[in-house]
Amino acid sequence: MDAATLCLAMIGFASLLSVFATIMAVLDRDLLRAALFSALQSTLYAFLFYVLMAPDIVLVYVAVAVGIYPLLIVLLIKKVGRFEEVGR
Amino acid sequence: MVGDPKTLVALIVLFSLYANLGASMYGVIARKNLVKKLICLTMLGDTVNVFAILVGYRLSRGGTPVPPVFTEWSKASEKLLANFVSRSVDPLPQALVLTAIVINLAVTIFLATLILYTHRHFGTVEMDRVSEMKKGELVDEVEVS
Amino acid sequence: MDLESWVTTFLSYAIPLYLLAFAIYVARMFREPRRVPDLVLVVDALSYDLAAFLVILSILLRTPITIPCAIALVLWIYALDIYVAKYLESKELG
Amino acid sequence: MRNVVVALAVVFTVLLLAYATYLGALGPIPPNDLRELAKALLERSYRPWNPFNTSMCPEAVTAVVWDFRGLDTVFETVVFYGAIVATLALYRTTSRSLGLVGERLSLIVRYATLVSVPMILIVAAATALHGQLTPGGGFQGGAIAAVAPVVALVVFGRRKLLDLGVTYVKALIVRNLALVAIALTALGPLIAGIVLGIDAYVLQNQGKVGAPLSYPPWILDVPSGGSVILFNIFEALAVAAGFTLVFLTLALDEETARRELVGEDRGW
Amino acid sequence: MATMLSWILVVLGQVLVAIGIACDLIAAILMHRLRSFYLRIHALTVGSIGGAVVPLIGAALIAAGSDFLGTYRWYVAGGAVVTAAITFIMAGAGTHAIARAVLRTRAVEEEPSSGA
Repeated sequence: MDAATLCLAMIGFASLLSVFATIMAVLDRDLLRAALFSALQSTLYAFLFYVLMAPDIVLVYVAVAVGIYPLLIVLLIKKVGRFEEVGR
Repeated sequence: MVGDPKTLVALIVLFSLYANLGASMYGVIARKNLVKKLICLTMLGDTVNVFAILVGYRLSRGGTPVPPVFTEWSKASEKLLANFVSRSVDPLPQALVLTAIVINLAVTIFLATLILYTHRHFGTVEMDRVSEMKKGELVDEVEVS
Repeated sequence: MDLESWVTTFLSYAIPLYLLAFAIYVARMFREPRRVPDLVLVVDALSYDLAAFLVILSILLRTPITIPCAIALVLWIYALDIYVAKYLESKELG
Repeated sequence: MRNVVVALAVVFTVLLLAYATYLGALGPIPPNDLRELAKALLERSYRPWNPFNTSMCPEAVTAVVWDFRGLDTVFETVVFYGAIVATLALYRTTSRSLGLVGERLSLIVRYATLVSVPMILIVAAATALHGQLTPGGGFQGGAIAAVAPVVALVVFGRRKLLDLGVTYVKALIVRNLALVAIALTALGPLIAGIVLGIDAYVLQNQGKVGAPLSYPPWILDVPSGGSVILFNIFEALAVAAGFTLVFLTLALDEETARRELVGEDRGW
Repeated sequence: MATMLSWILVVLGQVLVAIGIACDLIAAILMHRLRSFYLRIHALTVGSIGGAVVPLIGAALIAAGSDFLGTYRWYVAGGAVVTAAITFIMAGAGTHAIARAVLRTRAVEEEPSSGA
C-alpha cells in the first residue's frame, strides 16, 4: 500500500468517525457529556487537519477546540446547570 | 466512477462533513438551551474550517503532499524550491483558517459571557423560559405606564 | 532490503492496527455505561494514542517538522482531565 | 412538530449543498493541482536569490499571515482584543477583586502541574521563536503558553494564582505592551523612511524596488523572516496574556460576579 | 548507507512500537470488557503508558536510526522524547485527578467487579 492511498484512507476514516461524535453531541441532554463528545470530534478533526498537511492549524486548533472550548463550557455549566430541560 | 478509490474517499468525506454541518445547524436552530447552541455553533465553525482546508489539499503525483513549510533552505536552493512547490499544499486557506479559528474563539468567549449574564438576569438559559419572562416584563411595563 | 523500505513497510502495517484501535475506542464511547468519568477515560486513552500515532505518521510520511502537534495534543488533553476533575470535585472552577 | 420541520429543512439544505459540491462547485475535491496564487505565494515566501520580492520566511503559512496578508492579521488581532475587551468590560467593577479562596486539587496533581509548567513554557517559546522555520508562530505559541496559566488557575485556584504574582494588572500591562510593540513593528519602516527621507510602506518587511528599507533577513545564517519573527514573539505574548486575563475574570466566583448586577433591576 | 548502528536502533524501535500497538489494542478491548470504572483505570494505564510512552520512545529510536530523514530526524527524536516525558507525567496525574474526584463525590456507584 503506498502512502498516498493510506492518507486518503485516513481522511475518510477520521471524517466518518466524527459524524457519530457530532450527532451524539447534538442529541445528548447532558451538557457535560455533549462537551466531551465535542472534544472527541475536535480530536478527530485535529487528526484530519494533520493528515491534510496543515500542522499550523493543528497547533492552534488543538489549543482552542480541545483546551479552551471545554473550559468555557465547563465554566458555563458549572454556573447555569448541567442538564437540558426535556419536552418543552 | 465510484469504484475509483479517490472518488470514493472524496464522496465519504464530503457526505460526512455535510452530515456534521447539518447536525450542528439543527442544533443551533432547534435546540432551546443556549449552552447547547454554543456547543453546536463551535462545531459548525470547525466543520466549515475543515472544508476550507480540504479545498487547499491536493493529490500530488510524486508521493504524498508535504506541508507548506520549506525545510531545505540554504542560500542557493532554487531547484529544491521548485521540487517543493510541485509537492506542497496550498498555504492560503491555512492562513485564512488560522485567522478564522482565532476570531471564532474570541466571539465564542464573548457569547459565553453573554450567556452567563442571561443566566444571572433571568435565572435560566432555556430560550422558551426567557421569552416567557420577557413577555411578562413587557406586560408589567405596559400596565405601569 | 534497505533500511528505508524496511521502515516504511513496517510502519505501513502498523497504521491499520492503530486505526482499528481508534475505532474500538470510539465505539466504546457509544456504549453503556456512558457516564462522564467513563467518557473521560476513553477520550484520554484515544488522545494519548493519537499523539504516538502522529509521531509515527510523521516518520512514515517524511514530514519531520510536524512533531509539535503531538506535544500540543498531549498538553491540552491533560487540561481536559483537570477541568472535569475540578468540575466533579469542587463548587467553583476558579 | 416544529423540530421535525426544522430537521427537514436542514436536511434539504445539506443535500442541496452536497449535490452542488458533488457537481463541482468548489472544483474537484481534493484538487489535483495547485492554484496559480498558491504557487506564487510558495515561490515568493523564501528566495534569497531575488531579495526584492520575497519575505525570507521558509514557512509559507506564517509568511502569508504576517507578510503577504499582514493587514488582515492586524485587523484580526484587533477583533480578537475587541472581543476580550468587551468581555472584561462586562465585569468592569469586579474584575480586580480577589474573590473567595478557591479550592485546590490534590497534592499529586499540584506537583505534576508544577513540574510541567516550565516544560509547557519552553515548548511554547520554541514554537513561537521557530515560527519562521517550523510550523508554529505567534498564535500557536501563545495558545500553547496559555496552557500554563489556565491549568494553574484550575489546579491551584484563582486566589493562589493571584498571590503567586499572575495578577490582572500585570497581564493587562503585558498585553498592552505587546500590542504597542506589534503596532511599532508594523509602522517601523514608515517612521524610519520619514526620518531618512526615503519611500517606505506600512507593514513593510523586506526591501522593495524603490523602497530599500528592510528588517534583517538573517539571524547568524538562519533566515529570520525579517519582521515576521518580531511579530511572532509579540503576538505570542499578547495571546497568552489575553487568555490569562479572560479566564482570570471568568473564573470569579458567582457571588462576587453578581455584584456587577446590583441595582440593575432598579435601572442603574 | 545504513550502518550496523542504524539497523540496531531501527529494529529496537520497531520492537517497542510493536509492543505499543499490542498494548493499544489490548487497552481498547479492555475498555469494553472491564465492568467497573475503577478497573477501567487500569485499561487507561495500559493505553497511555504502554500504548503511548513506549511507542513514542520506539519512534524516537527509529527516527534516530533513519538516515533518509535528513538532519531533521533529530528534531523528530527530540520531539518524541519530550512528548513521551510529558505523557509520562501527565497521564498519571490526570487519571489520578479524575479517580480522586470520582471517589470523593461518588459520581460512579460501586459496581460488582466480578464480571471482569
